[in-house]
Amino acid sequence: MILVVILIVLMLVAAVAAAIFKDLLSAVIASCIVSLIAAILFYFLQAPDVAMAEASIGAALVTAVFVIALKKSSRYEE
Amino acid sequence: MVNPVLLIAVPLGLAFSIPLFGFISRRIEKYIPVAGMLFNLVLSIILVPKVLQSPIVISIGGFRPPFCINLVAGTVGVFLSVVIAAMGFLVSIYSLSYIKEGATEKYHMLFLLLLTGATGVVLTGDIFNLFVFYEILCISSYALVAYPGSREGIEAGVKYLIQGALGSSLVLIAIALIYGQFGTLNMADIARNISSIHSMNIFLPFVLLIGGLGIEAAIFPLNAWLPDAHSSAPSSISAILSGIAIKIGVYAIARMVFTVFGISDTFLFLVTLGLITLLVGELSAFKQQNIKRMLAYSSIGQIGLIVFALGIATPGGVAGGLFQILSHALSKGLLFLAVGYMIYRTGSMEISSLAGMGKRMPFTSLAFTVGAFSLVGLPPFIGFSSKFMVIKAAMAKGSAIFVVLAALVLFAAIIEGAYFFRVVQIIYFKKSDNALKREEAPPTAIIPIAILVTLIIVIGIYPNFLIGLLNSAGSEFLNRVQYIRGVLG
Amino acid sequence: MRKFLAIVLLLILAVGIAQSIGKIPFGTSKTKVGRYYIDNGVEETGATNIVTSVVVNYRGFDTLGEVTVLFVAALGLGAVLALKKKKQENDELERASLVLTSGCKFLFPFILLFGSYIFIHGHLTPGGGFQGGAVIASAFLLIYLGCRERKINENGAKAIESLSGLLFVVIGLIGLAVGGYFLLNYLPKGIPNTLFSAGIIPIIYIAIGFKVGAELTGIIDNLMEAED
Amino acid sequence: MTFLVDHIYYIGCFGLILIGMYIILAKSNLIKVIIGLSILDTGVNLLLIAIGYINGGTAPIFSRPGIEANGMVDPVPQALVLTAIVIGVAVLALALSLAIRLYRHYGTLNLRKIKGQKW
Repeated sequence: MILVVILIVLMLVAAVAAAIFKDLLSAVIASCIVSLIAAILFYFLQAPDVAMAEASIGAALVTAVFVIALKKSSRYEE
Repeated sequence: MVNPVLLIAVPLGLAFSIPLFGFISRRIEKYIPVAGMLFNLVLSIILVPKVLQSPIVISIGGFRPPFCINLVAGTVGVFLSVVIAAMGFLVSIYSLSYIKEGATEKYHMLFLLLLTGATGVVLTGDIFNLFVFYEILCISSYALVAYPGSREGIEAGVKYLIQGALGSSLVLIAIALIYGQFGTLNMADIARNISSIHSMNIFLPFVLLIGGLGIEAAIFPLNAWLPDAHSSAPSSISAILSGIAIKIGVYAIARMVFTVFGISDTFLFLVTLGLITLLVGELSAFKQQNIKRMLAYSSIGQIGLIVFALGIATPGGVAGGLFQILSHALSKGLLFLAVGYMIYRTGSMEISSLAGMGKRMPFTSLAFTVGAFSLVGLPPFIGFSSKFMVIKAAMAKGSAIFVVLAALVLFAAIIEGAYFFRVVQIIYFKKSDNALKREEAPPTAIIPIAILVTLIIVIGIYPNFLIGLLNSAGSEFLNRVQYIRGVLG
Repeated sequence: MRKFLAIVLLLILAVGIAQSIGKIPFGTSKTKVGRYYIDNGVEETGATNIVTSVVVNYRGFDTLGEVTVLFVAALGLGAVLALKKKKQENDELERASLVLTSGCKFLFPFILLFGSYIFIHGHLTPGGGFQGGAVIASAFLLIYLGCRERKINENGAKAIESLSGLLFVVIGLIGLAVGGYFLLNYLPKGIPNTLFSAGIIPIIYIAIGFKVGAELTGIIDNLMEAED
Repeated sequence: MTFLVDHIYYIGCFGLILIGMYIILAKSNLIKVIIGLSILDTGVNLLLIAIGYINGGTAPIFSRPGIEANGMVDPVPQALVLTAIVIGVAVLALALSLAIRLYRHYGTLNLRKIKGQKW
């Protein structure tokens, strides 16, 4: 239970960080952390299928797509 | 046995197979949407007499309804799918020669999938399935708005996408809350159990659903994306977006209000909202100098009128709303299709640049005039019959407030008349500096435009053969008990 | 001003949500449809993973729609980015180091194998077409990052996408022809917990796996090739 | 305090939903807004799964014979979330492609600086 509380707090911190960072690459990494922690929570909530989907799609592929898009545009928020 | 699921499955299969046809010959690709929509049109017209007797309920996968997704092909659903297929068929013919630039095979696939998504929304009986088809509709419209790749197109696409995605997230939250309280996603099952739940607990999901779906329907405070999106899309897509897509949002809201939630307190709210949307849309349209933006704002106004008619919530009012959906789809579709080639010839969207069009493109100008008069509500066109039906239903309500509201609707029609007559006057009577050479639109554009003109006039003169269908649809839409019994037995 | 308005709006929403979520207790059973699936799912569909039987069979129509959504997005992305593809300028690209290149080449078949394992066993163990397809797409992503001169065959990807989508629809239509219901599970259910069981579920999940894999790869390909 | 611990999952997903919406409404950079959409999606997915959870439940998979069916968590939200995740990815990919094109046209992703973008 303590682990879950810590994970959720971490997840919210990462989400706030994604909102604050001016460097968009850092913000993308923060949102990737949100997805990863969400995947772990899905596993705790007895949803292994969803955990796999979130880890492979939500965390890995989405982050890759974001990074490619950042490379094609600008990295810093103005 | 004609099965309504074919209305969704066959166009989907055709859309998936367009690249395969492309390997054989690149020239067949663009005829696939025409074939798909023709199939849908024929099939849904065949279904009309059957559903007039009793609604067809189809379960998918062979399980009993609450445990599987079911389609409910009632009069309303089949009527709307006829409208979708007819408009889709005509516009896909128009697209054959209109769309030349960019990745055309992708355009044709997206076009077919957009209409399939719309058909799915009107036929489904499951709330999450509705969400999925709704997403197909929305995502393909985002892509098609951005399809020309111009600055305005991309900008409008971004705006539309962000607001639409926010709206679908709201819908998904509402679905989660509904599932948490009812343990089921079937609309009939939810409707059966909704009275057992305290109304405070369904208030938030209700608001979220109306808000989320209202973004796509462009109801008043949520319509910021529409003028940009509808004016910067290719004209064929504007015709579909104005003619079909926004009405699907209105249908979804009406389905939620009438069938799933059945809250009669919200009807007056809907009427007010519709009227505000109507006035805001028409007044904004009055100020526009850009012809496509003017048409887009006028769509907002017409959506308001449809919401107003549905909010009257008598069989007559709902029938009038459905008639207005048909009438607006035909008229606004015609206007966008006609304007498409006018803009193509002049290269400008300013209303003033249309001067002299009456001599340069006589047939297209005539068609534009017919569409404009029908939209304003002049006899003998279809717009007159539908507006007349809505106002009659509002009067039949009997209370003084509805008389005032009906007067406001007439006032909006006068504004509408003012700005449309201005355009018609410029087309025919303003002198143009350019050489007046006749440059009529190509036959693939003339044919759908001519069919639309014929439909507008014929239905306008003989509305009676539709009235029976519309009245049956109107009373079916309001009858929750029959819907629940039809699905769950 | 804008931020202030946003916060006020969100506070109202938060209060509303807190009100209504209080009525949905956490951790208690409130399902009725789900209960039915757990009790009868194995018997009716032959899949031991109930989530799979819900995704592919009970709510298979949703899944058809969902595959279409991804298809639409891939198409739209292709159409938006279509105008000019980057020319062949592979020579200018900095070559990745030998270790990275050979490492990627070495890992690539194993990741593909893992991905296909996931979607072939979707009806028995956690995982399925979406997860397996995503894993396959990540294998191609690896190839893009590691061996930049390699390009996927676009026509091949398109053909796989179309054929697998078509297979899904056709399986459904056969069900309609055979038993009168779209997506009816008309193949023998077999013995639960064996690979060849659950009727049409594994076939559909394999089709979804190929389709999702091809589509996600196409999305990455289109984004990488787009002009800067 | 026990209330908070009992509802910790709900708190987590509403936190995500609200943060995501705040980013969408208040931030001006398009990529930031898309990140907000992704966080919002994650929050909604977590909400659905949390609603389907049963205390002490097991995953709805009969991986070996003789598993107790009574304690299984609800499979329906899991199926819905699988769908929702894929839809989320589809929207994100399309949004990012539009962002790339927007940047090429305007040289900026700041929505307030782009003429016509009145939000």
